[in-house]
Amino acid sequence: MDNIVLLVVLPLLAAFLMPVLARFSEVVARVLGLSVLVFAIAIIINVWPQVNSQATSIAIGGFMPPIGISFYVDQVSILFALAIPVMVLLFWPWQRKTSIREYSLMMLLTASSSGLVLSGDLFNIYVFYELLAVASYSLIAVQGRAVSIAASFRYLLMGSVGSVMMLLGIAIIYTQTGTLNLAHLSLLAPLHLDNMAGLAAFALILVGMGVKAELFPVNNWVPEVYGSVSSNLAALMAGLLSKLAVIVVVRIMVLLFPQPEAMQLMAMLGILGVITGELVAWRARDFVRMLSFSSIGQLGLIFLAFSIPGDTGMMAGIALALHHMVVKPALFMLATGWSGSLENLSGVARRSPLTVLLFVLLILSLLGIPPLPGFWAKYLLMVGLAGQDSAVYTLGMIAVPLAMIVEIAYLFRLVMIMYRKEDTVKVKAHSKWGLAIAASAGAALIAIVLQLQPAGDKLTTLAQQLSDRNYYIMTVFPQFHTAETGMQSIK
Amino acid sequence: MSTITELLTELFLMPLIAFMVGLAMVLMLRKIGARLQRRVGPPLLQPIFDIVKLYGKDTQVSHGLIHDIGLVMAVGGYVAAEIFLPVPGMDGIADKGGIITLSYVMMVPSLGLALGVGQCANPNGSIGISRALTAMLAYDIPFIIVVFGVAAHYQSTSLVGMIEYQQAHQWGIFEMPLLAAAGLFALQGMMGKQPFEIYVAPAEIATGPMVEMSGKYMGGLFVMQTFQLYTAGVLYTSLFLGGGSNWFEFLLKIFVVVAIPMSVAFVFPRYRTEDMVRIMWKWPVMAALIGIAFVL
Amino acid sequence: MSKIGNIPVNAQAGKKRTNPLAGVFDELVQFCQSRSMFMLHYCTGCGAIELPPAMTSRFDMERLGIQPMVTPRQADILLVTGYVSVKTLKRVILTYEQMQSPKYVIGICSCTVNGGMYWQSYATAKVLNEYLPVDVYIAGCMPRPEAVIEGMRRLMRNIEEGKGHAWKDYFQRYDYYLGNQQHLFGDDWQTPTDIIGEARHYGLETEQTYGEHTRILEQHQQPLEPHKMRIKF
Amino acid sequence: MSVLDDLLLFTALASVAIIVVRRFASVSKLSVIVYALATVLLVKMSALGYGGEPIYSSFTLNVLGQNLYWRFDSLSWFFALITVVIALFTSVFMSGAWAEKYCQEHSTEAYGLLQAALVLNVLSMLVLLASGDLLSLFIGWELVSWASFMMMFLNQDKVARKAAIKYIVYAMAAAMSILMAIAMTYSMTGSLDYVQIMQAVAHLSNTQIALLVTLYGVGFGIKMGVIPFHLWQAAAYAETPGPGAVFMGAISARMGLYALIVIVVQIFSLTRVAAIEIPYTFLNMQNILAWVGALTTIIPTYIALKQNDARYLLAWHGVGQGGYMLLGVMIADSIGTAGGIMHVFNYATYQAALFMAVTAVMFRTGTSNFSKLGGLVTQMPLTFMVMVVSIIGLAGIPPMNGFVSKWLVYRALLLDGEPLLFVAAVIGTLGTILSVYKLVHNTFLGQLRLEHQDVKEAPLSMLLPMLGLVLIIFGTGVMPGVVLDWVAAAQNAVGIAPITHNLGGIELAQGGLDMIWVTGVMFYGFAVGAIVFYFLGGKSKHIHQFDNYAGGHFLTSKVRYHYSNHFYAGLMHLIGGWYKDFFKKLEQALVSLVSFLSQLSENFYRSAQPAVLVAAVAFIALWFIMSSFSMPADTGTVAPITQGIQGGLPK
Repeated sequence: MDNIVLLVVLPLLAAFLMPVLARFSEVVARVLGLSVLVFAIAIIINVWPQVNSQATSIAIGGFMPPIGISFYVDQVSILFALAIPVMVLLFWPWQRKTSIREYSLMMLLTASSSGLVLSGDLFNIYVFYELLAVASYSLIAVQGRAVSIAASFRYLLMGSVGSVMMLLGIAIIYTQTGTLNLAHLSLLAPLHLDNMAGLAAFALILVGMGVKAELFPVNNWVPEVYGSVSSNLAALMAGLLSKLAVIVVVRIMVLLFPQPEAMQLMAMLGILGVITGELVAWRARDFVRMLSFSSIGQLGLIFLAFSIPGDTGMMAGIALALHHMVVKPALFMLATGWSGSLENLSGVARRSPLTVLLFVLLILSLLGIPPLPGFWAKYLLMVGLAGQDSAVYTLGMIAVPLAMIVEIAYLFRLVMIMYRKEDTVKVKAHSKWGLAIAASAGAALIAIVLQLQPAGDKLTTLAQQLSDRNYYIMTVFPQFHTAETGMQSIK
Repeated sequence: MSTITELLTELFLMPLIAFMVGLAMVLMLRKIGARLQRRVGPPLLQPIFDIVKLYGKDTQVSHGLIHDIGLVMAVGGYVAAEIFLPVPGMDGIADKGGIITLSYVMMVPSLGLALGVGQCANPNGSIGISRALTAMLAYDIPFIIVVFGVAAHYQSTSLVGMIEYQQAHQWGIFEMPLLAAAGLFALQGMMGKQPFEIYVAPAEIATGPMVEMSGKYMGGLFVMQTFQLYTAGVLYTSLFLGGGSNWFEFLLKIFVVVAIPMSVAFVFPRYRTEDMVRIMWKWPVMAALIGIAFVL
Repeated sequence: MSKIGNIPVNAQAGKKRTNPLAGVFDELVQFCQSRSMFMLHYCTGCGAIELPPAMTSRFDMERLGIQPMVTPRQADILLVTGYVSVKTLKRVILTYEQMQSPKYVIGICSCTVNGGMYWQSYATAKVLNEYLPVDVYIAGCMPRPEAVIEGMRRLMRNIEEGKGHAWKDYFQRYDYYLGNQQHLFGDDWQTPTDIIGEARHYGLETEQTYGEHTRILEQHQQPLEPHKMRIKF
Repeated sequence: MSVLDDLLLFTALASVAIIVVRRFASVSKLSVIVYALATVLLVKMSALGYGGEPIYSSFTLNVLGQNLYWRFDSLSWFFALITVVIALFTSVFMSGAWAEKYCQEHSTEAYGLLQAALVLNVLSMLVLLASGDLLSLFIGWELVSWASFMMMFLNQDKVARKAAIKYIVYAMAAAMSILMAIAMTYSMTGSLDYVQIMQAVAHLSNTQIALLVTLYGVGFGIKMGVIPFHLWQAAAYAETPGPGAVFMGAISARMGLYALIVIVVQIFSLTRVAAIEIPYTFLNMQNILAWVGALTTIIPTYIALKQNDARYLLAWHGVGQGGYMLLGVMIADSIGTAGGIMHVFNYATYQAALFMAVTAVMFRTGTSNFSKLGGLVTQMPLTFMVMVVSIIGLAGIPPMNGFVSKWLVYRALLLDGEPLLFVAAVIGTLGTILSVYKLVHNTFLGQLRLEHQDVKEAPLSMLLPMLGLVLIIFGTGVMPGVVLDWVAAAQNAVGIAPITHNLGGIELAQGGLDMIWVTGVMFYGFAVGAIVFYFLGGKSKHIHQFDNYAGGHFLTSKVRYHYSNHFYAGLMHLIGGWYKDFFKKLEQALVSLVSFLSQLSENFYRSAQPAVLVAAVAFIALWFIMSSFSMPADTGTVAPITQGIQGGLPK
């Protein structure tokens, strides 16, 4: 179980080793990266059954929390931890002759994101967050085009401000409670953080993490960055990194800030994200740009879903996040061939009908057309929203459908272009690898449709684990089992 | 067995009576017109002369089967409609349909005529039909409001029931004067008399629907006109004047009913289509709606 | 050129009766025909001005069962009221051909009789009955309404007595009329009405229906078979 | 395995089969067989049409705590019967000559896709009709929407595509409205099962019900194309390839009515809906719905009047006729609802026949534009007859079936004392009569164009289904009792007192209707008319169309002597100015609003100073802190874990 730590350590080591190794043998360096990723997957698969039965807290170096730093592994974090190496592997920059630096940065990205999702205390979260940020900036800049450097700079500015704010938020929390361990904080939160200061701290952390998670006011780097990097990286960032940031924010919110104001703040920002994202996407005349804004909108949905108190909101959030994690990268993979103006796609369905069909399948799920998985996520979101009385959620209840209507308008406008009679296609063919990824995403969606019942059950479990504070505390501090008997424990 | 004999008699007699009375009405119509214009007017049997002459024509043009069928429907539809109209001593099958059915059965002849005229391939005819249908749209709205008011007042759509009610209580015209007035107004349009006869407009569209009608076709239209006048009179009498307990009273009433619009007609020029629609949708509709407000 | 008053009338009725009513109540029908005359006044010239007084309250033709109609289809009498220019004559002939038998032509004013004051005009058809079978001429320039009504009564009497058969002549001697028409209008003269077909349909054809002029007509005439309703897959 | 299982499974397998063999010519025959067998399966369920117990599907799905199941009750069966029978007629219609021509003009693939779209439509409708709870209803609903979209998508013309995308946006709006309603229903009642909701409805407040009815009404209303959501439907249906338009026009939009009946009538019950008073008016919720129906009969019908294309005219009528059904159902007594439900059947039969006739005309002449047609009656007499019978039905004139259902609606309005609704319905009917005459006149009557001199009658494969529909239109018009049996069962299933009827119609103390007598007398009248016409008059001669009164003018083929443009010029002088395209402008205004907001948002994302923005946000946040937060005294000390333990677990 403790070898979970290797998920962070090995990629980190590899990241630093690779440039060095490359001086001797580039092949070895490249193989090293890949083998680390494969090994990471193997580790996760190995511990999977264990985690499924019982969440664990791992004290690093034997220092017990709250003093020592700890990793927290439950079904949610292991799921995302699994997603990291898998997706990095999928979107590994094979196809181009990439410098070893990029590989190294990818490894750094892997390590930091694994750390982010597994960390059990705020400080580590901040550290890994910074590490992830650095890796991302560099990865964008390393693309080498002028636009990507500009985008990277923009992202850097945003990210730095975000980091500062997050640090400030953590500082406030620390001054209030004197601890940074999440479980400990969770215990103390009702006493110390249920006030304006706590709220401010949450707001700062939210905005800080939000830079990564494409949260509303701090997301205007998104279109530039996604538009200027390779689809692989865009897919990775939109699909994976944003979700990780969301998961961390949600974890912090659940454990530290269960007060309604915090949730409503997040809901509000989520709603604004949905509305603005979808609206701008409606105007987009470029495929990648459209996808980027759609991604902002989807992230807004996810935030909105997580902000709903109760299991339904959690389920909706997880479902939306996972769904987006599958669909958006696939769409970005399709964008490799179809980048540029939407008009270039005129009549593309004649040339590659199956790809277009796949695209339609993906966007149908994105729109939430039953019985595709996206529908169930959206259904949960709506049910969750309907169950709340607060005005923000009512607003969300109105905004989400409207945004969906806008979304279908622009997505199907594109489909219409694709199915035009005249064939004036000016696009490249897709890479086989990208198509394979998109196709497997499509297959995954259909597989979930066929396995709705178990998928729903799994989702319920995940949501319960994510939303259960006591379970988290008890896992980190097993002494509570004895301290209070008769406590409800959930698997 | 007697009911079947009775019914068969009615099936035969009711249209026949309608035709005879209608002929007299046509004569009255022309006489009133002549007298208003200080003329002598046609002789007594003129309507019969006209019809016999038209049926007796040696040649006549047909523009095709639909032209023929249209005429069959035009006459046949009215023959059928007469059987829905109760007259003293004969109810026909009034109890199987009622006023709504009757008003729709009365559209069948118009539809038949419209189809027949359509096949004549003469734009004058088509224009006439388009105007006639517009006119129908114009007068049917006040008329249908009146029908609604009356039916709502008597809580019945059965003409027989309405007549019985009126004979037992009071004539509808006294209970619902506004509706009666609106109904009379609509009647003017329904009979296609001045000022609402734009669709026949002899000078500009060559009598509209009748433009290609010759010989027995025209004769059919003459026969249809007799039915039309009779139906309008009887319908109004049944709705507002308590039908008739005996034939004398009944005939008196229906002649009076038809005479009023006729007398009005000849002192008017004609309205344009849109003006007709406008006036029909304004005054009678308003009167009828107020009338309904009183009734409900 | 035929003489005035030499109205070619063939008293022989059509070969076969098509109308049961006409067959059974011949007299009645004739009586009714005489008592119900719908007239189409083709107002070619100044004579038309005398018709309104004849119809309105002063003289009131309706008491004789005469009333105006507006299309040739409905009319029994064609009133040609005044001079007939060549151009007008074409329309008059078409109008006449579109009327349904029994149909009658009344020429009003001297111009229809012999050209009248337009005798010297190059553009005027002088004698109407060269082109159409005229039943009654009412001479005068212009005839007064009394004269018009008198002419009408004359026609009524003729019909009642079974002498109003001028219309049959048009079918029976179509070639003659057509020849005069072609003489005036040229060889490519034709109307959209199918007189020969009608004559055949109603059994009114004779040898004189056909002739050299009808042959000329046939050479260039548009086909006038009606569109038959047919079910062809 | 119940019969319902058989039906759904069979249709699903058939869909797969048709999609697989779509490139082969045999697909047309296969589809005919499929719908015929589906009809047989429905007939096996015919007990439902006479008040049988609902049939449940053995397939259920338990997902996210919801139990989804499928079942057929009398109402579903009634709608399903219409669907499958119309599909059967459509498939015969599109099997023979039409298929050949379509394959030639497009491709075998395109034809196969049309067949596939048709079968998917049928399948999705059956799934929708079989739904037993709100979630399965919604799933079925969306399947229907997308199947329709697929059908519309097959026409590659620009106009058609534009209509299709408009449709899909409207459909999404509908879906979202319904999804909102479902979510709210769930949060209010705690269940999505019909029966449980029905029990919970009693505890809901009027506002809640009003909200739910509004949302469901908007959702289902969009599909029906009721005012103000009527803009999408006509173009979308009219531009669908011929048989597609037949099927969609006849039944597709009625799914909205089905769902509305289930939700509003069956679950919420109209008495409950009627109890919701709208403040500051005399109206209640039921009145509002009825008025929506009434306006829907008027406005689209008069838009139809202005159309210059036969397909569009019919499609607009489709929208308008939906209003009658809604109006009828919303009257809430047994006669009115019977009229509304029966109208679904009647409408489906004559609308299918009308679209078939128009498609047949297009098949032969290549156009449905009124300015390019006319006089076809001599060339296509049987098609003409089909159209005449159908328009008599559409206009609601006896003895066709449309009259019966309209009569029921009128009768109910009369007895209910609803003068304005009655007048509205009549205005709709009169507009219908006007525009159907325009349809039949401009297509079949008037002058035959020179280029159509050799047009032939529609081929047998197209004619037979049309004639079959004509038989149904006439047969059920004379004997409405056949359909009224099913209608009564359906009424029973949704909790309305079933209509008392007999074979010929209904018998009421205050004036009933007996169509057998009415028809009998009408035909007696026609017989008399025929005797008068054929035996009292002389022989007539059939003449050429150029032998025509034109004020002495000589007609030739060079100058067209036909009236089809500005057909109701006089009327349009008056009401033409009333066509303000209000709803179209509203729609455009909405699009402009979205566009404006979109530009605003884009400006935000395009702004060159993202960091400034974030800094501003940070500043606000800091100001927030400074104003509300003072440092605690014991900063910097690590709170011991025991403090948390003593405090106990957070609640």
